[in-house]
Amino acid sequence: MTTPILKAVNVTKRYGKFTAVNNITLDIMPGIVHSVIGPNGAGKTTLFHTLTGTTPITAGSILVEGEEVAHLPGYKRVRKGLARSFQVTSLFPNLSVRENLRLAAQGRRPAQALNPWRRAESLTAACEIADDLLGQLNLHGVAQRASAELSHGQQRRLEVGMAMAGQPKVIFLDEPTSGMGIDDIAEMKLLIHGLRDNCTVLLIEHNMDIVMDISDQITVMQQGQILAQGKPDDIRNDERVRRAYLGSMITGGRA
Amino acid sequence: QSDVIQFGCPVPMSGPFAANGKFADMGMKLMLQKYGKVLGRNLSYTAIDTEGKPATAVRKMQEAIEKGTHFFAGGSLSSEALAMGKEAEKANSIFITYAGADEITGTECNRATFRWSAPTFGAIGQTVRPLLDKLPNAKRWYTITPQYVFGDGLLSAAKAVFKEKGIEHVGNSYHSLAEKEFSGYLTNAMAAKPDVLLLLNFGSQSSDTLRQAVSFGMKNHMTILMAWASGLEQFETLGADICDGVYFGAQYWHAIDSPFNKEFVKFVNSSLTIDPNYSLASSSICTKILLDAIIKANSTDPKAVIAAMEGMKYEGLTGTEEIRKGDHQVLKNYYLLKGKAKSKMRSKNDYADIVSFGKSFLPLDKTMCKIA
Amino acid sequence: MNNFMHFRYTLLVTATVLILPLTVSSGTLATEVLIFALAALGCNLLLGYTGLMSFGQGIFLGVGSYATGLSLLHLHVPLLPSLLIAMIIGALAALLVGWFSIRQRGTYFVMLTLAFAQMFYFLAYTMKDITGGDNGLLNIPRPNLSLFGTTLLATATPWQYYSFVAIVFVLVFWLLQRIVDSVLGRTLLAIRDNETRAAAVGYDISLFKLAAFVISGAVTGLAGGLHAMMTGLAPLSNIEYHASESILIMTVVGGTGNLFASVLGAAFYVLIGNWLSTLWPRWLMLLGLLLIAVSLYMHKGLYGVAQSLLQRLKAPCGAYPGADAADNVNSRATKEKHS
Amino acid sequence: MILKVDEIHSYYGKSHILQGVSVSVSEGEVVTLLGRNGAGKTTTLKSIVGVVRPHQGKVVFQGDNVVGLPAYQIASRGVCLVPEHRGIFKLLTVEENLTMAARRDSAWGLKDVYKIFPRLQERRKNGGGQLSGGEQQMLAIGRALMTHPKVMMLDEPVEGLAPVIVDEIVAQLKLIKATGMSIILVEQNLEVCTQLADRHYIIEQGRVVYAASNAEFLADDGAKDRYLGVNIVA
Amino acid sequence: MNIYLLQVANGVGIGMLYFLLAVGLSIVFGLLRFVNFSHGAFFLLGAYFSFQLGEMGLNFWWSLLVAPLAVGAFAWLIEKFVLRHIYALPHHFHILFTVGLALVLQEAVISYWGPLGNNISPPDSLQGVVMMGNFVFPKYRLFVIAFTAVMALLLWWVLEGTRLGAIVRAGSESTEMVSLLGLNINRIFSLVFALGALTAGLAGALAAPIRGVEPFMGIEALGIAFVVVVIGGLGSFFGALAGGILVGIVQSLMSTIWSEGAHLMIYIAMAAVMLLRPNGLFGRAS
Ligand SMILES: Nc1ncnc2c1ncn2[C@@H]1O[C@H](COP(=O)(O)OP(=O)(O)OP(=O)(O)O)[C@@H](O)[C@H]1O
Ligand SMILES: Nc1ncnc2c1ncn2[C@@H]1O[C@H](COP(=O)(O)OP(=O)(O)OP(=O)(O)O)[C@@H](O)[C@H]1O
Ligand SMILES: [Mg+2]
Ligand SMILES: [Mg+2]
Repeated sequence: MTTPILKAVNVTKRYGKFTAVNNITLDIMPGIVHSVIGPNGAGKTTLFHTLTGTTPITAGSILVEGEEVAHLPGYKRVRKGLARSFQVTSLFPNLSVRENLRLAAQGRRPAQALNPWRRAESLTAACEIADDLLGQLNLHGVAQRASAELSHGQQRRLEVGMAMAGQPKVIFLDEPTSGMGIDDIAEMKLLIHGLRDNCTVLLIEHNMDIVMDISDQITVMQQGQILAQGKPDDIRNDERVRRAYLGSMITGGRA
Repeated sequence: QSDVIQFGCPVPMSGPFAANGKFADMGMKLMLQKYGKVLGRNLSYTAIDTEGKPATAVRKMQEAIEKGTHFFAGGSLSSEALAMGKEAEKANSIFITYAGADEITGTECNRATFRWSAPTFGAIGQTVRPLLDKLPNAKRWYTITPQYVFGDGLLSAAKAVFKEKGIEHVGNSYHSLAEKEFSGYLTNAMAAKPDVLLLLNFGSQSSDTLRQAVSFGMKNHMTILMAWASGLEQFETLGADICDGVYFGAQYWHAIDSPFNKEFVKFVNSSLTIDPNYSLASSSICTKILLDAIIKANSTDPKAVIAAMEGMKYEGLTGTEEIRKGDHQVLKNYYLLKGKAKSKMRSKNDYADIVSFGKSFLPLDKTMCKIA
Repeated sequence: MNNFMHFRYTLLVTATVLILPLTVSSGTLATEVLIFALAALGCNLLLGYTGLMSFGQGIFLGVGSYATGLSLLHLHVPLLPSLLIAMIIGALAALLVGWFSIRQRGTYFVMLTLAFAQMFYFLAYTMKDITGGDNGLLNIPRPNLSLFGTTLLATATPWQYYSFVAIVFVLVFWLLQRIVDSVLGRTLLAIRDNETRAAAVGYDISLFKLAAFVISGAVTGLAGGLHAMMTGLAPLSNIEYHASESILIMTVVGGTGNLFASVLGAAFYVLIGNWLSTLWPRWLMLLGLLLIAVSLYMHKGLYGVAQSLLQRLKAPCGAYPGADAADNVNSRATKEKHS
Repeated sequence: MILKVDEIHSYYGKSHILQGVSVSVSEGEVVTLLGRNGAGKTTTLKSIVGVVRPHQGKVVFQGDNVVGLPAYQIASRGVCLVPEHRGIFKLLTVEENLTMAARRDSAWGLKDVYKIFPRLQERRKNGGGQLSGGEQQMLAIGRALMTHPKVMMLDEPVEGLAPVIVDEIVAQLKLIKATGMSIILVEQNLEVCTQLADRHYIIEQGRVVYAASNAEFLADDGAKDRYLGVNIVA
Repeated sequence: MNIYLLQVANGVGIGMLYFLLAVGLSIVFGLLRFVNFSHGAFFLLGAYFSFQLGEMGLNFWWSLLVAPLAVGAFAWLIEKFVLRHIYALPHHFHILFTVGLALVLQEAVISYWGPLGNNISPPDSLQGVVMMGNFVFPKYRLFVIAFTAVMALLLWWVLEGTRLGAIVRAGSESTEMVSLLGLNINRIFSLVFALGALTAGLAGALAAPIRGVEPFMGIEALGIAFVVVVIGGLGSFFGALAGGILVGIVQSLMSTIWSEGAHLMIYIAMAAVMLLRPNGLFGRAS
């Protein structure tokens, strides 16, 4: 058995008195798609926030390839190989799509970005990644448009692209398909599935079609805690999960 | 050489000291009108808005000098006056001012700079001393002082007098030049139970202090002396009720009984239908000094005019005034006024009576002025 | 062609610096324009490129003046070192102020810089042994630019001094333009747009903001130093709230997000102010009306106006090509971003 | 016909987004707008309520052309939009969120809303910001009801919600529909749409390219495939 | 009474006026999300209007009513016809506009009333002082404390207890959403802007008998108001109250403890609050 690439041990996050994430312990194995599902407000996004360093953790420890990162600020965890997308689209609205991706790619080597002399175009590595992603995300046509001018669906795709641009070891995707069209969802599903060739995927999704199809492992959260964990089939048949979360599953059609 | 002699009136026309600039401008204009032509040449002037900022003052003065102006009278704030004095010396021009700072004719004095107003030493000497003579039982004094060089000048002069006369200085409150709320300092002063409250601030700050002191009923328990009042402007701002019974030190008062002042007041009354206030009068007299000196030197070469000014004696607003050669300080009277009740005022601007006046100046060797 | 695109603003600035003496009759006034343009450049780097509205630029102008003043008065250093000291002190002050303020965003940031401006003012006011208090530092000399005893450039007359300042100005402008076109500049733009995302893709936003602050402080400190030499004094009014306010107004009036805009803004503000003040003692009212007019009708500042005029002129022969990333920002930046 | 959108053209800056959209809604009818991302569904809703102002065309509501009126006037006539991001006021309590929207003449009072959404009553003193996504959606719908709309427009009401919550909201929307409310629904989730709607429009690149009744649409796999890219045929 | 207690009491007196001065700035910020640099000018106008009304023979009480209303009405017009057009612009345009407006108003005051200050007497019934042991306090200042306390209660009720208040708070989060609910947000904007100006005008009219009137009182008032709202938290009613009183007390106490640093201390207190509680004492996260 391989060792987990990411280990969360007793991770807790409190907002004031309210505990959003309560003592969660989680092992993420490399090279798989690991989904996190659960009702609204279960603390999924908050768990992502603490793992990626977007908000500081209250207690617990986080190990990336055995190295403690719990108290590193978010930008330093990027260098350890973590990257994320946001549930609520968060782009550089006034910059072009290509520039958005280039900046995201450059984030792995931020020291270069402090150079007050070199021009951005001369940093070919980042530019190549950006161009590559434009193709993969089918955003070539709008590469020079400011990202604020894209439609919601295009913005969602770019949002995922921003995480991919960091060429992470572990990529965190927070509801990447929310607001996407049905055809785009299918594409996104393929894209996410493909990602695991290069990295580990942590996925929050409410679309069970995707979750059940491409996940290797599923964690179900409820009220800040882990309710169940297992392979898609186990989860689908777990009575507690059905009651707490899946219901009659109008979303995503047949599960 | 052009056929006009150009004068500059660098004063704050905008910003918190705008009142000053407005009247100073009128004062210079009036005096130039009065003289008409000098040495057969026309007189013209430019009002220069210093905005109360030394840097702006200097910059605009440089600009005026580039355009051929060499005679400047103005600078009502210490900081701008000091700065402009330096610039005048550098650029071979003359600057005469009526600002407060002692350094102008003290440590920072120079060949090109003159000052009409009496320094802090004189202001204290001609207010605190006569008041002590009048009130021999006033043994406890409290001071309120703006914390900068000018305020410190007044304060140390006052302390010297206290020491000499065996007065108990029961406390001092320093405040910044931005202060507007004085009730805290006044509470402090009241707690010290002084016989005399000596205000060493000036302008709107001294008005605010006095107004608030009166509202705290302090006039009933002690004598209030404002050592450096700005004269008529201040009385108009405060109104007779507040000033009634309060002592004021002043450089100028329109009711001064001197030949030239009488003539001057009449002239101002007829041409502007107002009584001259301090800003107007001092700007006028400074302009007059420059004009007289130009006539005396029979030249507009600044060096010659400076030479003519040094030691010049003339009939001025406060009687016979003299420009001391060693520090370019005008030796003139300083006045102690006492505000009177509205019912006793004989005319609109008859706010106060002159209680006493006189000249006191540091001897030359104590001014620390070294004019090269 | 590519080279021209990179240098076009620097060329424009060089032209401006050469034309200014023809339109302004006073060397001092022309020098003041350039000095405040420098300060506005520093402010623009923060406002237009990093999204930080600093109400404390007067601090750096002030400490720059004091630094140059003190080094010339007491250390008797030559011209360039004294300016270098102003830059260093300006940068250090910016480091300090920035260190505390950049944790805040939006209006709180504005307020905090304002508080610092007031604090530095009162500090300068209180420490009169060093700063001269309300009187300021007087008698600051203006050395010639010389090397090993030979004078390269005299600075005695206003126009001589203007030439010196003009050279420095073009040089600094070119450097700053280079900076905003660089990777660093682009990253700052990204931070201005969305801090959370910038942090999430790996940038230490505090570090970048601090870098912008320090550059801005150095440039503004340099302006302060030049100003002290111009007037021969380092007054308290340079560090006052009003100095900060004026610098900010110049920047906004010129237009944010393009460096040349700041040159326009400063020239406009200084020259118009100077001219209006000779017309009417209540000239500040006209200035106020002008500010209102700019905020109502010139949303891209003077630069935007100039640009659209230019475009109208040369519309037939092809539009202006390389629009800067920052040019189109003003119209869309939302107010949420600032609050 | 309570609302008739007639050939409207709308722009964001210079980009021509709606290129002649026509849609109509009858009294008590539920109509959906379908289409891929960026087709212009949200823009259509915004154009109806006046947040985006159509340059051409008419929006006739109860016989009056409302194009050009400010948004608040159109809204106060009875067209209420529940936007994509719900627009809950985080600083207000649940109850304040509801009461601030109340109209004096509204048929929907606080009680009626609490009856449909009992969860909101449990949370009435909570701040709007403390609600979970599903509760926020309920609150947004409830608040819209308080304004007593004649046409309610819902923009992706179940986006990002857990399946159980989707069930709940769909059930409640059915209740609301039963009261005779006209609804325009924008939704990516076909299942939800077909359960609720009477008619469907499909928008593509700013034009209506397909319109059909619910039954027709359910049967027409070709249309779904063509316009929505649901690979049902394959 | 102990001198420090005296100063604290005096500080509360100053602080209540500061509260009234600052609360409008805070409310306007809360809804409109920009810092109104012309707030000080409204304070100035309030003072001068009440001075003018007094000159015209109106008694103090009427001036106290009419002057703030006139300022409010003026601000309402400004908002309705001019300010409204720049809400959508970035932050710095709001500052530019309000700085411009403040300049225009201040210079207009100088043009009309002259650059020199003037005095206003408190009404006869409030002349004189009250003695409490060795604590002397002007009757008029006592009245100001009581009056502002009543005003504070009234304002608090309007903002927290009424539907209008709820709408105002809602508008401070999202104006578009408020109009989507059929409420005319523009009217609310005008109203709140006018209310903010009205409170500033009231503060001016109340302060005039203490401070006199003087064309530059606006700038100074603005500086104080900034400090108060930053300490208390932008947009917070209680913040303005706490901030006002705190600043008043600091200022008063410092005049006994270290008088030359009184002003510096206010700003140091402000910086300290911002570092320890970045959003002010009562502010919410931005
Ligand atoms: N900044 C915050 N302050 C206080 N409470 C918060 C904050 N952020 C989130 N919460 C609360 O934490 C809980 C978990 O939120 P989180 O966003 O993690 O849920 P989620 O599982 O991602 O839900 P969804 O599926 O709706 O996105 C919620 O009840 C939310 O209200
Ligand atoms: N604020 C804006 N500025 C410029 N263009 C915009 C803006 N908002 C939307 N657009 C453009 O308008 C088009 C239609 O957008 P709209 O939001 O109406 O799509 P939609 O059908 O609701 O899509 P989605 O399902 O992604 O929400 C898109 O191409 C988008 O790029
Ligand atoms: Mg979430
Ligand atoms: Mg949409």
